[in-house]
Amino acid sequence: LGGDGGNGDGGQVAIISSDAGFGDNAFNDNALEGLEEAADEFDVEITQVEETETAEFAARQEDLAEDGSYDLIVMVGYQHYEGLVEHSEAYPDQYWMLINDHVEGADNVSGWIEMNNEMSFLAGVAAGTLTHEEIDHEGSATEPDESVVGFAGGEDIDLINAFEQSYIEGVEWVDDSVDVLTGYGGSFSDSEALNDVATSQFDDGADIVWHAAAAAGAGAFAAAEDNDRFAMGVDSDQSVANEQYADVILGSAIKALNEATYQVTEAVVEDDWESVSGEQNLSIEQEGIDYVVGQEFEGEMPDSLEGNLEEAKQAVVDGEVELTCGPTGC
Amino acid sequence: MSLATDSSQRRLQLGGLALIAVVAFAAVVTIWFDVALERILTVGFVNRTLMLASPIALAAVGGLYAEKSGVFNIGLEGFMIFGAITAAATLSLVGGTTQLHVWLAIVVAIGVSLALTAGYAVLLIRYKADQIVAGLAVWFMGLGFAPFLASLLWGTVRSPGLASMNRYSIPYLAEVPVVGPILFRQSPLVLVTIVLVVAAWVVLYRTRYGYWIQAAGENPTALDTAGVDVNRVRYATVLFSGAMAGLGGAVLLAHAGTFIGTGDTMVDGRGWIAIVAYLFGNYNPLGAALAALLFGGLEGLQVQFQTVDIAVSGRLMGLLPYVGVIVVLTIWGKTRMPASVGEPYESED
Amino acid sequence: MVATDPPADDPPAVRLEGITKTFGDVVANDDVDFRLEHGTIHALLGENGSGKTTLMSVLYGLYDQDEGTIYVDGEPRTFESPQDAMDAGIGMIHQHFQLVEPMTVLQNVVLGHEPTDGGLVDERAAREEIESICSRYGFDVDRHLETPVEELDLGTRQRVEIVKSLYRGAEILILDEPTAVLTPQEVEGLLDLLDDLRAAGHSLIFISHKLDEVLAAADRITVLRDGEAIGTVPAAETTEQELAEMMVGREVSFDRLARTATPGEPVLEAEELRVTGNRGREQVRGVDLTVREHEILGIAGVQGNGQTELIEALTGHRRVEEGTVRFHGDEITETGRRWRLEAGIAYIPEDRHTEGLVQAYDLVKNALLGNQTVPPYVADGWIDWARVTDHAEEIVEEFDVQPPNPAVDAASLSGGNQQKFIVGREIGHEPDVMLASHPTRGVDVGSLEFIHNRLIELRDEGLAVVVVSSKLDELRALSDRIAVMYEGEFIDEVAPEAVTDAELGLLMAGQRLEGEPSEPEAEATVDRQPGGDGDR
Amino acid sequence: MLDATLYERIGIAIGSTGLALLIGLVVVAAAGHNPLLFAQQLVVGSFGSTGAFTRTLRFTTLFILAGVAVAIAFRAGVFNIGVQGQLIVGGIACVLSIIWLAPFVPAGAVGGVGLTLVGLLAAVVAGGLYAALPGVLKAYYGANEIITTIMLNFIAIGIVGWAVDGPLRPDDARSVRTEYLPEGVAFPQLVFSDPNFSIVGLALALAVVGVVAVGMARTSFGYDMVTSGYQTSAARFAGVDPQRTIVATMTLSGMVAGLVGAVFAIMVQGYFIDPSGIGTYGFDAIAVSLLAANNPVGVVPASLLFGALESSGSHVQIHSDVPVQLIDGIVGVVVLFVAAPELFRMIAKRTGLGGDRR
Ligand SMILES: Nc1ncnc2c1ncn2[C@@H]1O[C@H](COP(=O)(O)OP(=O)(O)OP(=O)(O)O)[C@@H](O)[C@H]1O
Ligand SMILES: Nc1ncnc2c1ncn2[C@@H]1O[C@H](COP(=O)(O)OP(=O)(O)OP(=O)(O)O)[C@@H](O)[C@H]1O
Ligand SMILES: [Mg+2]
Ligand SMILES: [Mg+2]
Repeated sequence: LGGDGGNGDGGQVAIISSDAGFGDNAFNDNALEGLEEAADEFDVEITQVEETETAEFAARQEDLAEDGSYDLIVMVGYQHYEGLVEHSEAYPDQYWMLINDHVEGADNVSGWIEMNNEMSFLAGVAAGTLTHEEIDHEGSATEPDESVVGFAGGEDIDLINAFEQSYIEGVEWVDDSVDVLTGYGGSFSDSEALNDVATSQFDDGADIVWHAAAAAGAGAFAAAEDNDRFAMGVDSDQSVANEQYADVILGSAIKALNEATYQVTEAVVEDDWESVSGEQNLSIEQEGIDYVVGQEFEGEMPDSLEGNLEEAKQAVVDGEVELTCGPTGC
Repeated sequence: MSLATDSSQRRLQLGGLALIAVVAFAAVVTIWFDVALERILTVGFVNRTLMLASPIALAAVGGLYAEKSGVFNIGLEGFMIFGAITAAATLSLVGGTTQLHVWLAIVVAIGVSLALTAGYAVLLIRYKADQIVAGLAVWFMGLGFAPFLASLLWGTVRSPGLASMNRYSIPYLAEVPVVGPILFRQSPLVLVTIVLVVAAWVVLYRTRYGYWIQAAGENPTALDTAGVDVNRVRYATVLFSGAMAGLGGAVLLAHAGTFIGTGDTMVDGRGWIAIVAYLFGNYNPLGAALAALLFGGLEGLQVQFQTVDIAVSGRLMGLLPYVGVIVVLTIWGKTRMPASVGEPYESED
Repeated sequence: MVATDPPADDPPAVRLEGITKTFGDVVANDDVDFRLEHGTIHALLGENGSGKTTLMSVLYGLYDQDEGTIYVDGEPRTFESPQDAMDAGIGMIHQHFQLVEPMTVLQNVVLGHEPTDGGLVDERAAREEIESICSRYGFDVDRHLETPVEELDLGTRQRVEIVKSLYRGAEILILDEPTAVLTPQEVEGLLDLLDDLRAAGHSLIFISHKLDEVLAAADRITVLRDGEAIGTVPAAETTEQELAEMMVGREVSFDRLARTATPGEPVLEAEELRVTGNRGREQVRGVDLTVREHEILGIAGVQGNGQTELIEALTGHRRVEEGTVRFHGDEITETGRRWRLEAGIAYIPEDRHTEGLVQAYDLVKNALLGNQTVPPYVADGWIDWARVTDHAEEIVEEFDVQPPNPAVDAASLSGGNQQKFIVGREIGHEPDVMLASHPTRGVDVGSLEFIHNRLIELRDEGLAVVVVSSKLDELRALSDRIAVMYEGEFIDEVAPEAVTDAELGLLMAGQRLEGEPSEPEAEATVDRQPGGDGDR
Repeated sequence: MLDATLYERIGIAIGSTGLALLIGLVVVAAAGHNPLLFAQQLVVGSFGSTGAFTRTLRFTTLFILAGVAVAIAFRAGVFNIGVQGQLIVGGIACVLSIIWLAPFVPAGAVGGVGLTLVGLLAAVVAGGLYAALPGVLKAYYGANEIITTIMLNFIAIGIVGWAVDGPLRPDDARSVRTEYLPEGVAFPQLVFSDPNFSIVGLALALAVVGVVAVGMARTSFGYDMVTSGYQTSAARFAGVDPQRTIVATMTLSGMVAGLVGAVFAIMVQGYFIDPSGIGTYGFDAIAVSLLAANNPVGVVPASLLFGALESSGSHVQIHSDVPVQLIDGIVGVVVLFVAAPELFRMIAKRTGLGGDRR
């Protein structure tokens, strides 16, 4: 699908999705959002290439590079790494942006490592804090006396296992007596399955469930609504994208992917590649990772949340907290 | 009157036994891992099992009607996908948010499924299309056209959040322990499923139409010489199967509230499980529903295990239902298919 | 032609006038006139393919006639479907029963005409109705109302069919070869039943190949030949010989070819053979059998008494549970079909449509069937199609297969030609033993004589031949010895000249001939029905 | 679907493809896009440049092999819907055997060729075994192979996916994958220079077509198999053991399916990934085989068509606003029409095309 954003006078940018595809309300959409902002701003034309077969990633990179008309090719997801190692060398004049990894020694690649572990850690801190608090909103409520939270993952893979572990570490950083229930729906697309996982956790006493399941995450929100509890979003402020569930989305752990894609596009347009070349980090330290309060909960959050989050971020930056898992696996 | 033949009776009992076996399995595991049984067999677990089983049971009942009458509708999975996307598209297009809109979407999904099945039925019955190949084609089409339509509507293969079906709650009754939340605080669609399953049983074994359906699948000539139009019976059952599968997909959507079209789509193999469910249920609607419950229970159980931290790899645990299907088919493989399944019927003149 | 205009005051129950029905080039009925008087039994006779079933199917609304008119009670009628015929009071019991096996007797009887009460089938009303019909004619069917049809023996199934027609209000009943699958005792019961029905005012049309039955039961007999009605005669004024000649259109000789050699060494032997049928029931219960060179052994028996299983055990298609099979003195019990095929055990299968031929293959490809490992057609796994084609041409020529073109699909051949091709191919194996199951079933006289002669030639060339047939005349014409099979056992062996058809019939029904010591076999009582179609 | 003459089959194949494409174009127009432009992009995207052409050939190669795998089974009357699972099992077996053996084999061209052959062999064996399982279950336990093979697809994806993400994933792997195949394990680039396609792969596929076609038509084993497919009872009469034939057929079909996995791993990927990210060649192959009336030779043109459709997908995405999923939908319609030859006979009769037919 071409033609979003500007008319292309400012250049052309292509983006290849991760295997979850666009429309995940998370990872891919988040990256796309920054591009679209940049497109408006700089008159750039965007070409979206959705590729859900990881086996075809390398071929798509080549198709686009071969085409030659793109000033920048953005790739969502570390599964693009293998192909890019080859193609960054084969097409030295092509600018590439890789989200989730970087390619050693390739100047034409802007590799963005998002600290998913830090993001998950913050989600854990928020959940660990709020399960003790009394929150009551449009029929949903926490049970401050019981301290149980949940984690609902999509596929049970290494990447998401790292989310889980870091989340648990965040919860325990607040209070290691909090119980963390975990489960996987087995799919990034089957929201019913994730709904079950979350519901089961709510049944078992969880106040808040945080999901890391891309599109299927909607199931966790629906479960929160049905069970009069709460959920938290991932990657971007999901209370905006999932407006109908805004009343149960306490907040979201976010990574500023949109800012990253914006920034790289800007650099390309302004001929300032050096500023984004090589390894880049989306981390707490660089303010690329954060936690935002859900739309409907602004001003309703207890002060402890803000306090704990600030403290936790500082601890991460200072190296006081050492997470077991890296950004894409343990 | 035999409510079904002996073997079917036995099958029902087996289904019941299997359910009991699941519960027993849960009990053993909980003792092994030292988890309180009530943390696993919760009211919520029962509820979720019912919710998981509903779309499967609906499609299974539809599929068994078609097969009983001699037409193997292997396209259930595809029709479920069409049902889900239609319901989602309807909700999105009317921009509805109320429960009434959800019901409307379900009705539209049934209607569209009926229309699609009508074409399919003509191909199968009038043009004697190969039933297996055509059924697979429906699946392929579902996997292609549903995400395509989603892309046209929403720019991506995933719908935005849509209205979903809420549970009804009957005051006071819902407070009754155990039974209350299961019966009186429940998705109305679960109730619809139960009603349809029972109705399907009654129609199949207690009404003349049921007799005709059975005869059409076993000995169409006998039915023809009894003065009943075999192909009309078959058209009816195939249409019914499409409508039920479409309804199953719509129910899935109505519970989920979002259409997701990546990979195998949100239907994710439920239509296939539905076929196995009615085979396991020996073409008896009650048996099929029990089997659906069994699959729902297995899946629910696996989730419960995760929640209480009895975890093997989730990805491997997720394969249990598939392995279960193979085991079931191997043990009860020689399900007695209606004798004339797959054979187009042409009356002599 | 006997048909004359009906007297205006007493129209016949049915009158067919100038019925013509063609299938493509085949003229199945050619300007046939026919009348059935009220309260009579009228038999239709004719060779295979003479158009009997077609004529009745026209009457029953299954086929549209090309030309001609049907009158019922003097009124001209057009039947679009069997429903119309039923509405006019006509019922038909087909050659192949039209019953839904897993459904109960009650459900089968009411199918299509279910009494309902509040949308549900009113079983009570149905049961009462059926019981009243049964008591009126003395049927025993109401004892089985809740039994699935598949659990009934063939005789009972047939009575279910009749009750079904009566339940639908049939005044006129058509029975297409109702006695073909019955034991002689069952036949007798049926004929009594037909008498009762006639007495109750029903009019019946009764198709059979068995002249004695026809003479015993019918008031009038119409003979069809090549689709034409040859004539109608009162049963009281004719003889078997006359009927046979009307059917065939020439004199019929029952002469046997003279044999040229006496039996030699045993070729195929079985000892204490026990074999299980498809549904797990023991169908062959300790059979001893020996066939020698220069000998034809006939096996008689009512369908379902284990003949099929016995032959399949000998050919290697079915596992032997107990006992031994020997070929030229060597034990071959454990060998499979392929081994025996190559060793020289040829087999003409019972069912030419599903077993003997691949319907979608042309005759060349069909000529390879069974020869897949046999040189020179196949060497080291490679097929020599040129040789196979030659072989096919030889068979077609030598056995006068019509059309004489090996490139046509098997499906397009008539039954008799299919059978000739199969016989030719199996003989082409140059076997030592020929096992032939119903080798002339549904075959017209010309082909029948041809096949009989070939089998006798084979015997004279030195082969050991086993023929299974339900046609007694065929067995008597071919066999040197006839073994009678009943309930999985050979209950007797007789010389074809030494018994009458009636005696053979008794044997087939499990009764021993007088003067013979009867084996103390408690379970083999007479009134027990034979085990249905054998693969229960 | 089996009872049609050769010319009729070809007519039906062309008719259903044409009609399906037409329907696709109507859908494109109905969705407010230019159908002619779309059609042009389909062509340009598959044959418009060397890159597009080799991409088309890459898909064609995989479809030919997978299509033959399906055709073998379907011809013998066994519905192997499990080619996808079998190719995954074959692929992983290929990669693992090569990686495990690599340390014991001298580096260089000879070692590479040897390892490649070992990998192909391992894939054939593994694919065959994985297909034999549903064959046995069908033959001896009566388990419907359509269902069991579909279930085994899910199981293969699940288990191999788990293994590739876990025990088989090397420590330094940044994404979910196995180790790389060693240098030298590849098909040589003789004609095109495309890292994902080699003419050797295509030649291998065509060789398999030749072997299978000849085997079916000229050997007694092929005759037994095909005869079982047409009429089991007749095959049984002729001394064929139907149960053993089912198992043999499934095994053979799975062996070819395994080869798809090996070619994919060696020619295209160079390692193995989470199988949920591998194209659905096994399913598309069903359509390919059906379009070819399950004739191994016919699989070649059918694969070219499907390869072209698949290949044009990326071009369509880049250069058109039409959602690319439409192509999958069109494939479904092709299959639907292929299933109903009667429909085309009727059309032929109505329109007076096609002359007189039986
Ligand atoms: N449906 C059909 N299509 C084509 N030809 C048919 C059909 N039915 C019957 N025939 C042909 O019509 C002729 C008469 O067949 P019919 O079945 O009436 O004979 P029949 O006298 O009942 O023989 P049988 O004694 O074998 O039952 C035969 O030549 C047969 O081949
Ligand atoms: N439904 C049909 N359509 C076309 N041709 C038919 C049909 N039924 C029978 N025929 C043709 O009629 C001829 C004889 O058919 P019929 O069924 O009477 O065979 P038959 O000689 O009685 O053998 P059998 O007893 O084995 O059925 C054959 O040429 C057959 O191809
Ligand atoms: Mg007849
Ligand atoms: Mg006949």
